[in-house]
Amino acid sequence: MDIVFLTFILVLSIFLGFELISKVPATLHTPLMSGANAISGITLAGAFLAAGAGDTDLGKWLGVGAVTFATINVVGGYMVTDRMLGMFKSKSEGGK
Amino acid sequence: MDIVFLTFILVLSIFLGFELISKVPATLHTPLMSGANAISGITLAGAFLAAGAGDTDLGKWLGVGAVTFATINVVGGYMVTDRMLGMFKSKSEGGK
Amino acid sequence: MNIELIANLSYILSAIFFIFGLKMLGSPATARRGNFLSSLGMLIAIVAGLTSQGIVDFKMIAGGIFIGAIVGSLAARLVAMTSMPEMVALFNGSGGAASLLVGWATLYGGDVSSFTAFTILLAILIGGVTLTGSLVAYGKLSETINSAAVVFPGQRIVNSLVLVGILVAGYLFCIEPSPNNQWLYVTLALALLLGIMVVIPIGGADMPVVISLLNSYSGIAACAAGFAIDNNILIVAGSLVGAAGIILTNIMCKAMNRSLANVLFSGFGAVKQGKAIEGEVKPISVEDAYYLFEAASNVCFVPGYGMAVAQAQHVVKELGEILEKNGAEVSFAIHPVAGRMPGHMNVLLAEADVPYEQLVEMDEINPRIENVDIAVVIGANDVVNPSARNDEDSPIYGMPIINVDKARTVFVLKRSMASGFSGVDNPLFFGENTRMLFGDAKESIAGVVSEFS
Amino acid sequence: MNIELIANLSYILSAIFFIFGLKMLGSPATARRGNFLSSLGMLIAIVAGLTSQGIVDFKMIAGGIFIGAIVGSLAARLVAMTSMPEMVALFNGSGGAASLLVGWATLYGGDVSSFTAFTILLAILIGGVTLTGSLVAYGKLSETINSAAVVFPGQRIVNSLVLVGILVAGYLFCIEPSPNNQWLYVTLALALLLGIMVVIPIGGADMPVVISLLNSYSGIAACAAGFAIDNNILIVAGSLVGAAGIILTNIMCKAMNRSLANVLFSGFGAVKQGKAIEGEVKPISVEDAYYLFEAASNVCFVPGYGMAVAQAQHVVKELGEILEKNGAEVSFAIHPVAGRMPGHMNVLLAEADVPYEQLVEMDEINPRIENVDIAVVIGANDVVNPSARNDEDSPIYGMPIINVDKARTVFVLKRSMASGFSGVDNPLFFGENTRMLFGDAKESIAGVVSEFS
Ligand SMILES: NC(=O)c1ccc[n+]([C@@H]2O[C@H](COP(=O)([O-])OP(=O)(O)OC[C@H]3O[C@@H](n4cnc5c(N)ncnc54)[C@H](OP(=O)(O)O)[C@@H]3O)[C@@H](O)[C@H]2O)c1
Ligand SMILES: NC(=O)c1ccc[n+]([C@@H]2O[C@H](COP(=O)([O-])OP(=O)(O)OC[C@H]3O[C@@H](n4cnc5c(N)ncnc54)[C@H](OP(=O)(O)O)[C@@H]3O)[C@@H](O)[C@H]2O)c1
Repeated sequence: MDIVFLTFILVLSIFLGFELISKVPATLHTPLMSGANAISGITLAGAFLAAGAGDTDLGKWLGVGAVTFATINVVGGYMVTDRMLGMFKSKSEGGK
Repeated sequence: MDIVFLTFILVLSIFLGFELISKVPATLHTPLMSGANAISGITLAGAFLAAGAGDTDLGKWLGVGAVTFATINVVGGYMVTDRMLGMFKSKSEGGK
Repeated sequence: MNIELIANLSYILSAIFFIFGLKMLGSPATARRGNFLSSLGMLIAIVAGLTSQGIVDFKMIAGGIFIGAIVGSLAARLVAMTSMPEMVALFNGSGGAASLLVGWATLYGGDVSSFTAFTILLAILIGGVTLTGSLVAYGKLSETINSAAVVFPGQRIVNSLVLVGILVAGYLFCIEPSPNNQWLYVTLALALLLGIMVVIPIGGADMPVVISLLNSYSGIAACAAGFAIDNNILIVAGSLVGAAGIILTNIMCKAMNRSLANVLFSGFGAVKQGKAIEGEVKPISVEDAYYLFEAASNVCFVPGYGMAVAQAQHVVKELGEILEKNGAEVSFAIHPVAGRMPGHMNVLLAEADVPYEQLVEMDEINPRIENVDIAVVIGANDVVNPSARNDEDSPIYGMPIINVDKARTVFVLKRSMASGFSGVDNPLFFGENTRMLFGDAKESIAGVVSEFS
Repeated sequence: MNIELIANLSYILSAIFFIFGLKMLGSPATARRGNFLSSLGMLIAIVAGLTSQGIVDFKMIAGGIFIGAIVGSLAARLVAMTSMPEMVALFNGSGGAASLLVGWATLYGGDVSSFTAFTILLAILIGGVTLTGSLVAYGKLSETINSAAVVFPGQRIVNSLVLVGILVAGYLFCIEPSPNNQWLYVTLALALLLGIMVVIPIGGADMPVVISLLNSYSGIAACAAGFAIDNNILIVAGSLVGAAGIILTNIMCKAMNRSLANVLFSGFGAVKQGKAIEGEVKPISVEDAYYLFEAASNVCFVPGYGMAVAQAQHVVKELGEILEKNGAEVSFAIHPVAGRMPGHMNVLLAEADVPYEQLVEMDEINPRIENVDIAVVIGANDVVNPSARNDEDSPIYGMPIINVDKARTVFVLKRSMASGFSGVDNPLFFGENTRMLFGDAKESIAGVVSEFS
């Protein structure tokens, strides 16, 4: 049964994704790119299991490596996106 | 666990619903109304269980009643929507 | 179990169909195919549902489907476009009946947990309210019962009592859920009563709000049922419907600049006298109207509920074509809540083969209304009432309207000086540039048309 | 189990945050908060993930997170806005590395079903390709390696061999999945190789396409992982990312009027000579340019990759303000694929505090380009190349461009007559109304500015 639920979730979120993303204006495509990239760091959630559950040392180290890289992706991605978006100013705020 | 999955599906489809519906133009609001109404006849899928599984006679009859009404809703709803939409013509087809 | 899996996978398929269906409703060009897709999705879901285990006897189900299909299709065939709102109300009602019965019947499916009992209760409650509520709505829309808002002293109290009663009975039922628990019937009866009580104080023209609200509730009920028998498709479809209902309700309320609460509880449209306005009314004969039409180079039709009553859409289309041949620019301005249903006028004009490119929305027409030589108000009233713009203490103040009073000339086609649904008098009729063309809209227009030929 | 439930519920929460985050990216005004929300969602998901059972030692994880956070934040802080594309490439690469390692490590988490093995393989493959592919992309964008497309005879054959190798090795691995199965390492090595092989034949300016494609793949990989360890949030987030990547890729390809296949396989931009065009080039001095600016009442800046190279955005902004003070109407026309990333120019101008109301898109400006007195092309080339409109057999024929050649006067700021990324010569430079202002864009503009003061 799980597989059914998961597929359902997959289908729904694919549709949702397309609806949402297609609304993002061209101005914001670079932030969108880096933002989406940051989200893809969600593998982190998976990495923990690997890092923690690994019985052998090698397994552990691989997991830790995964955690490290994923964190770079997440932290870096979000911060850089935030930096970019911080620069978008409308006329009103433009002054300062 | 099931409850989790179901909630997930609920959340996703609520968002999806809002994204989709808010794109429907005013011109089509009546068909949208009757169309959505027809979809709500989905309870039919549930009705079967009731009608079939009912151990007692009363249960059965209630189920059958449910099936009947739900079918009215579904069939009627879709057909009337189709009839309305069939009338929307663009300039090009307008002639015929 | 395996058939179970297949059923579930086909639920996914039907969900996809529903989604695409709604997506395609986004444009008139694809809408029809969209509706077809969505009905396919429904078919798939139904077949999948039939395969679900534990169904003992298909004969009765087949019977039910058969009868339902006949009734539904006949109704859908025979209904006149002008009485579409009533029809939708009826279908909505039968949907309510269905969910009520489903809930009830599920009780006989063996003993149930109290969470399930709760969802069952929800199904029964919403179902019941939807059923009677929709019936009352039907009555008011078809004017088989007094379409005015019925308000009587102590109404609030009665309703609150009913509500309390439902809560108590519902609770007593949930603690020991079984078909033999008498509280079930109390709840049921009260739900049916509530449906009536909440709708009678609402004016006829506000019924669309009621209907779409009830519709979104039935969506919610479906979700609840989905949780009860953990069934995905019920949840997906239910929430799609719920969303649709809520969005439509909002749109209507916005377009009337009234809060949902105001629509539901204020008894709006009950008091039918508005304060009188001085100024003289200038009637015009069909013939004189003809001369002006003859000369006009930019004509804008503003249809309202009256066009539906008069069934004037076809002659209007005809006149439109004649005027175009005559070199005039012709458009149809549609107010979001003109008529008795959102998009009501669009459907009627579509029936009369008016291409949808010719229909313009309120926000489009208002900026360029000054360039309109003749604004022809066909049985519209509230949606063109200037006091919504000017008169602070008018009950419809703040409702966005089509500013026909700013057009060079305004023809108002109606049978009398009677006020519209809101019961507010309309200064437009006394305007400098307004000419009243009294009589049934259809006849008046037909008259003008015959003048042309 | 109970903690498990909580974790799952918080996954739902984080999904909601991601969704709202993306929704708010819909407008520059709310975008920043949106990004913040989505990062909150990520935080929740991570914390929830940490609580998931079976994690034996948190120290190492903490260490990993710590290092990662430091590196990530430093990188994000220090990168110059102009080298954003490279940065994104690097982050994407580390994402790839992560999913590769996750897949690999999961093998040590006890024995796995072959469906799981398949998803693991997927994670490793996509991860590997993303890793090396992104690194090459980084190299090309930062021009640490030859940014031109590298094509050599038999490339196709080699690539196909690698692919076949991967399939075989992958299959052999799947049938008996275990960390000791040597085929794992073969697959891994080949995946890394493939990443390099597929990206080197692609020209530097096409890297954004590659990156967003790889990004959408990593989304898909996340979904796969989600199925493997049945985890909802991986699936939801994964498919959101996948959608984003695919949509961006499409947009870019459309804006270049090239098919994805063409971008990936054609070795476009490898042949750097286009056919010469006769006509004379009219250089202009900064001083003369100044006089014309002085007189202009409608100026439109058209930035391109060159502005990024020259880091000229700030002086450009300055000039813009001066001209506005001088009574001219100033706008910035942004081509969808100007620069090296979709929206690249928008970011740079935003950095220079240009309010986004002043930025107009290609489709907006083209209709009214005739009214522009001076179109200032700042280091743009392909995106303003008229042969995309006129010259059937130009490699970029059909690519929608900004029609600066139709403006009254065109200033082209670049350092030489060199062609742009596409390697196609640009007739614009020889146009009647074109003046070439040679030199580094920043210096040229600065020159004009100083003339004003
Ligand atoms: N559309 C929706 O979704 C929706 C939802 C909620 C509320 N409402 C409400 O419904 C109302 C709609 O406004 P509306 O202007 O369309 O209609 P209206 O305000 O109800 O006025 C209709 C007018 O048509 C005239 N009429 C009736 N039969 C006629 C006939 N045979 N020939 C010519 N004229 C005829 C009536 O005047 P005579 O009797 O003098 O002929 C009446 O003044 C608004 O108050 C709106 O708030 C609509
Ligand atoms: N943005 C995207 O997402 C994306 C995606 C895929 C492909 N592309 C491709 O990238 C290209 C973008 O076109 P583009 O017009 O923006 O850039 P371009 O065509 O690459 O031309 C850039 C121009 O800037 C000039 N330049 C470089 N450094 C300069 C400096 N310091 N000062 C002044 N000028 C300088 C160069 O001429 P000199 O060397 O003579 O100075 C060059 O002609 C298109 O071919 C597009 O298809 C973009």
